[in-house]
Amino acid sequence: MKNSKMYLSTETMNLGFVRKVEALSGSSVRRCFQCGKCSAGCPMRTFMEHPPNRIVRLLQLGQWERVLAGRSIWYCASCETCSTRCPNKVDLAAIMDALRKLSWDANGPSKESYVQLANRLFIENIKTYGRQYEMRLAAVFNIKSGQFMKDFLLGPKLLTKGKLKVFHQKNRNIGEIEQIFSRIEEMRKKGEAP
Amino acid sequence: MKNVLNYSYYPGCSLHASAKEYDESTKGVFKALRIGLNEVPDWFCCGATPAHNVDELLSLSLCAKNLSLADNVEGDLAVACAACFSRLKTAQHRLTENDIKRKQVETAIAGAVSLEKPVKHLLEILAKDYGLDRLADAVKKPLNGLKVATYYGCLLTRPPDVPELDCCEAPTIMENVIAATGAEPVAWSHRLECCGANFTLSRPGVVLNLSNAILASAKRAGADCIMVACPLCHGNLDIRQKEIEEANGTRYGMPVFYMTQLLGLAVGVPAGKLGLDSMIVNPLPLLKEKGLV
Amino acid sequence: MHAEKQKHDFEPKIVAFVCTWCTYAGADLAGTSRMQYPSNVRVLKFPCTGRIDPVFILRAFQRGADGVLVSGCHPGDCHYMAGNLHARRRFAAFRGLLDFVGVDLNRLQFSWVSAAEGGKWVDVVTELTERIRAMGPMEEFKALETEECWSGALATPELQEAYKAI
Amino acid sequence: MSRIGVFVCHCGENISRTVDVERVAAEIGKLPGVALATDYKYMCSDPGQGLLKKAVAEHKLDGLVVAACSPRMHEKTFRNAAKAAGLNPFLCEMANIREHCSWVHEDREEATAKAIDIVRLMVERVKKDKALQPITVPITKRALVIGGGIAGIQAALDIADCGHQVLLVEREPSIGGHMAQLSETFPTLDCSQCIMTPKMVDVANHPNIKLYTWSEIEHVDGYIGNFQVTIRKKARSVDMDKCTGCGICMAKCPQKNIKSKFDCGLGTRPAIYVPFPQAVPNTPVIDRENCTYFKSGKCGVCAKVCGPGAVDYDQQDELITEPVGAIVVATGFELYSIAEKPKGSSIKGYGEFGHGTIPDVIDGMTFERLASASGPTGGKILRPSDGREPKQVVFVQCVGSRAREKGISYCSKVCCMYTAKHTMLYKHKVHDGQAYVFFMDARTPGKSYDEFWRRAVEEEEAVYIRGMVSRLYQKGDKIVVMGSDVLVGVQVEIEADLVVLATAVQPRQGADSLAQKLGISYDTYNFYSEAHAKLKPVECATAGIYLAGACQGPKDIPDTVSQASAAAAKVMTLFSRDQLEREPIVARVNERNCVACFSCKKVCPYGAVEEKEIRDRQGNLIRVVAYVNPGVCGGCGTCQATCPSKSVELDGYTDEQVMAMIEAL
Repeated sequence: MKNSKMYLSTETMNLGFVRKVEALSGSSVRRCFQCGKCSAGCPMRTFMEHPPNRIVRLLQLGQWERVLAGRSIWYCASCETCSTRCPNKVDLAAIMDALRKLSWDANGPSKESYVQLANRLFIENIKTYGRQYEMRLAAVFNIKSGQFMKDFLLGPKLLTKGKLKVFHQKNRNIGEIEQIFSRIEEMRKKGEAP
Repeated sequence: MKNVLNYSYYPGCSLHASAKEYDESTKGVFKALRIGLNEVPDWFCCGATPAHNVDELLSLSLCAKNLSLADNVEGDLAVACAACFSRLKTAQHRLTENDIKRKQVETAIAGAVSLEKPVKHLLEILAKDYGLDRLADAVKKPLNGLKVATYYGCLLTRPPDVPELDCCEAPTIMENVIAATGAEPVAWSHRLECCGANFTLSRPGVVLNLSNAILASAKRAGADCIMVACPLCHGNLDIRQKEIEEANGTRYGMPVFYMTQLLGLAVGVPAGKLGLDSMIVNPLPLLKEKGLV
Repeated sequence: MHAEKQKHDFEPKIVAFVCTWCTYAGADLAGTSRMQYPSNVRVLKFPCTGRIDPVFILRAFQRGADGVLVSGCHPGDCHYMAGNLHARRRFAAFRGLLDFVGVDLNRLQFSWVSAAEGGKWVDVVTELTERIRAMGPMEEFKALETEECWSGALATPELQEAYKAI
Repeated sequence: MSRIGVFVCHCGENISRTVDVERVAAEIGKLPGVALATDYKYMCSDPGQGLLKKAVAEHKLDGLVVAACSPRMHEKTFRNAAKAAGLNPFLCEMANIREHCSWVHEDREEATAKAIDIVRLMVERVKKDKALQPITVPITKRALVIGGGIAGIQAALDIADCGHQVLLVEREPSIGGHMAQLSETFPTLDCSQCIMTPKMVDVANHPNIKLYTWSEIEHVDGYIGNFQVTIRKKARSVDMDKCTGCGICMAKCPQKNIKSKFDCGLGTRPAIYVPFPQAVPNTPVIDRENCTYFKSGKCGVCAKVCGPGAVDYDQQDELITEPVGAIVVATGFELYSIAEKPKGSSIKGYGEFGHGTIPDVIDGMTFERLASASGPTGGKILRPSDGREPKQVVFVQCVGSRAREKGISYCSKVCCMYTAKHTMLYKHKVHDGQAYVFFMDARTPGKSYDEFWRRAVEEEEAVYIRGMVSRLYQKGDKIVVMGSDVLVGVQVEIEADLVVLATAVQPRQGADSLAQKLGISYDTYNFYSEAHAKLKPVECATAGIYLAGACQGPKDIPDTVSQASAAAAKVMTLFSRDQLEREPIVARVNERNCVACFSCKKVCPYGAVEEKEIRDRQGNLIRVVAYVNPGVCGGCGTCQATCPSKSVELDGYTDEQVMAMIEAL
């Protein structure tokens, strides 16, 4: 699909999607004039198939499938270099957040599963324990991603340095976190929140 | 002088685990400088990058919850971790500006959003509230001769309108703080580049690549060590340094200190209370060479 | 992106007293730039905000205005050098009087809009309209209207008579 | 009963698209006193005006309302039409239903209702309108030109050649402005100084031009045809009448290492100096901040070596007041600086480009000085840091321009062309060097302009990279340029020896305070505003003041010269008459009501209020009243709003007229 011809018409340009991105990110997409300064400074550019400026260009043309199908959005490191230097105040980091959310809600049509998995586990950890426990996060990530040997040598080293907590407990007030999660879910069910 | 500075404290998840030496040394330095530090009880994870990556509302709600918990503790909120600092500040900023989001968050946390409490990074507290002159006066063992590459990373100063810590492109606050101890900050090119951050778990290859450039730049500038103010940066530059060296066929042996570890040495916190033994790249040869331990 | 057109129960009447050099020109610029704003405002043009007599504002309220906007050049930019500064002083005193007689000061707004600030004009008008809409109609002065009978003319026989007597 | 005619214009579709003009005419026709209400496609057209004239005669109209565009657009047109129809022009008013209605509202119902209101208000006003007679004032046929760059020089020469006296005021010690600093000019690559200096000499020798260099405008009073300008002639410390321009003072001055502003800090000059050898006048100035004599009281070498004894350390600033009839403002531009800007300024510098701390990152004007044969390097391209010849030069366009995040969203217009020129000049001087240009768009409209740019790419082999630069940093003696090529979609990194930034064109510092002195308007960037973007591009909204050159917006030399000549033509049009008719919007005092409190006199910004004595036939003083001099009154009306006894009336904006409108709300 990457190089297939774009047939542009009001039907093929999903501008509703673009408006959703603009509403979620609070940043205009149309304002971008494709100077490429974002791509010039992006530390993750070499890992992406579409450079950041092209993501915005595809959005301007309403090509949401091309945007979400790629792994570019999942390789954004949220370092905000693009947003900081954009001559047009396009908050590309926020647009990336919005795109990831939309992809996430659509159950991730994107190809980048590792980053998604890590994010999912991170959030699940918050929901369960209230805080982050890196040991658990890493272990579960390795099991779920099937990379049992990943960072195998680092683990013991960190353990001896006291950097990994093997035992952890839930926050005393963990109920409050659970409620935050359930209230957000409820709002979304009622269509009161994005 | 009487102890006038008093802060509530949000350490963040990492400071209770992989960055416990940051926590330990922060407490040590604040005690030595007679600055009060009271940890917010029962704080939650701020959501860090993964939460805002896919769910802004969750991210804002977690931060708002933490801010309201912090309201119960006296004093401006001191934050050590650059990522937590960035999230909490961003939440304050967004929620002040956007009524719709604020209402959603108020529903989510079932309470009012409180945005008044100033959120301050340790650097700001030391450089502005405590003051560079006082800091210099408090130095017992000057770090003379130590060349330090001050590494800001991405989150400490960005985006430009939010952290208000320093100029986002040409900050000087870290240099000013470390120069107060007598150490010599080096001019180097990669102090604001990204280290790969949270890809350390999902895509470590990215980190090996980006962090290598940072280490190389620090080496090129003639630095003895790197100073950071963020556990993620520390994780990538210190814990993965050996891997980076192997992957790139180089050798750095560059100790990566938390800012409070170096400050602690200077203001006379006993070396044993700074968690120096927790560092993966052993700093002792360097410190011995410079006569600092 | 056009906002959905909403129908409201109450459409306030807003009167804007503006100077011809800055704010009137700024409103013209909003027009030539095809910006959109609520249609509630009626613009009265003056050479300068310095010409605007507080009586006009009172009368506008009596004649059914729910909100009044007075807008001129930024301080220092007055076409007549200092007219807007005199206006500023005058209205600072006048606000106190208006407050005293019980007019909610939120109904009266002063602003500086230059000839280059079409966008600001739109913002000021939109915000004021929304605010007044939320406040509801201005009833306080309409009652007085029936008792008031100033014709606006100065050369009335009564006045003539009075001056002769001086 | 009035007989008012109302004409509602469709303005093609501009009004009728959202306003139901027929309904407006029908509703207004029902108002008492309206004798005729009709609509027409284009009221401003010849047939439209004809319709109006015919109606005045046919319906015996005594007042007109034209509901169309803004009065700022066509009030004059319709008032002239009214006059031609035999009606006093001040009985004709415009109701603005285009800019204030049809263009800003979408809902047809709402817009029509509003249009009816707007027209109704105007009808009520016209009922109270009074016939006014124009006021005539004499014209002082002398012009003031502010700024001695190419714009000011051109305007001054044109006006002077026409036989009128011109005062040319320049802030710097010499005229010449930026054009004197340039090396060669696009698209012909002729030497800037070669075409500029003869013009400067013409100014110096012109019998009709009075030159005030090292001078600034202190204060401006009056109005079109009758301005009083106060000029501050700063102390030069050198007597211009005695100095022969021999230059020995400069040669002997012991203070030699002051950075030359003219050479963008690349070269040095003494404390007593002319900015450049071809300066006009060729009389030096003592820079008191850096002069040893002024700092310590010792030295005095220049005075000792000066044969004619022209050096005068005791000279003081002088204030000179001159009457003029017209003013041409030609204050030009300056380049945006990437250095950190003070807090509170809406314009930010470029931290990502080092905030100006990397010595081999320079701006376009500095490159001009490097390339200029009369520059500090004698025309050799050498790096400021170590004097080496750069082999890889990176040019970056749109630095500050088109960057709303930095506070400027406009295009600076000249950078595309001068960057192309720079790549050529560089290639001509460094044959084995390579020029790279990061650009967003190449904007080269103009005669032979696009061909020029293409020549830079195709023949001079400049590598143009379509993309921007994220960051610059020093690495050893190189500057690393982190850019991207959006056409290929990859990042680009170049290790450059020299980086040239095409920084934005901004108005001069202090442009706003000069505008406040002149009473002219300026935009958010401090560029001066013309009266109409298309039809009055050189006039200010303030009558008698005209604009030339980059003070009005970024411009290249040909555009600047054209505008300067246009401004001069406007001045000459004004001077072709002996008297001027001006709008009779002036204040009048009702002497019977005046209680002589003189509150009006206190607030009048023009000093137009005088104290008038009223005497009886025997000459005994009865009382004193206020009197407004109609020649001086500017027509702001502040006196009227201030008068406690309501004894002043501003014609055209009387209480009666205003109240009529408020009553009709």
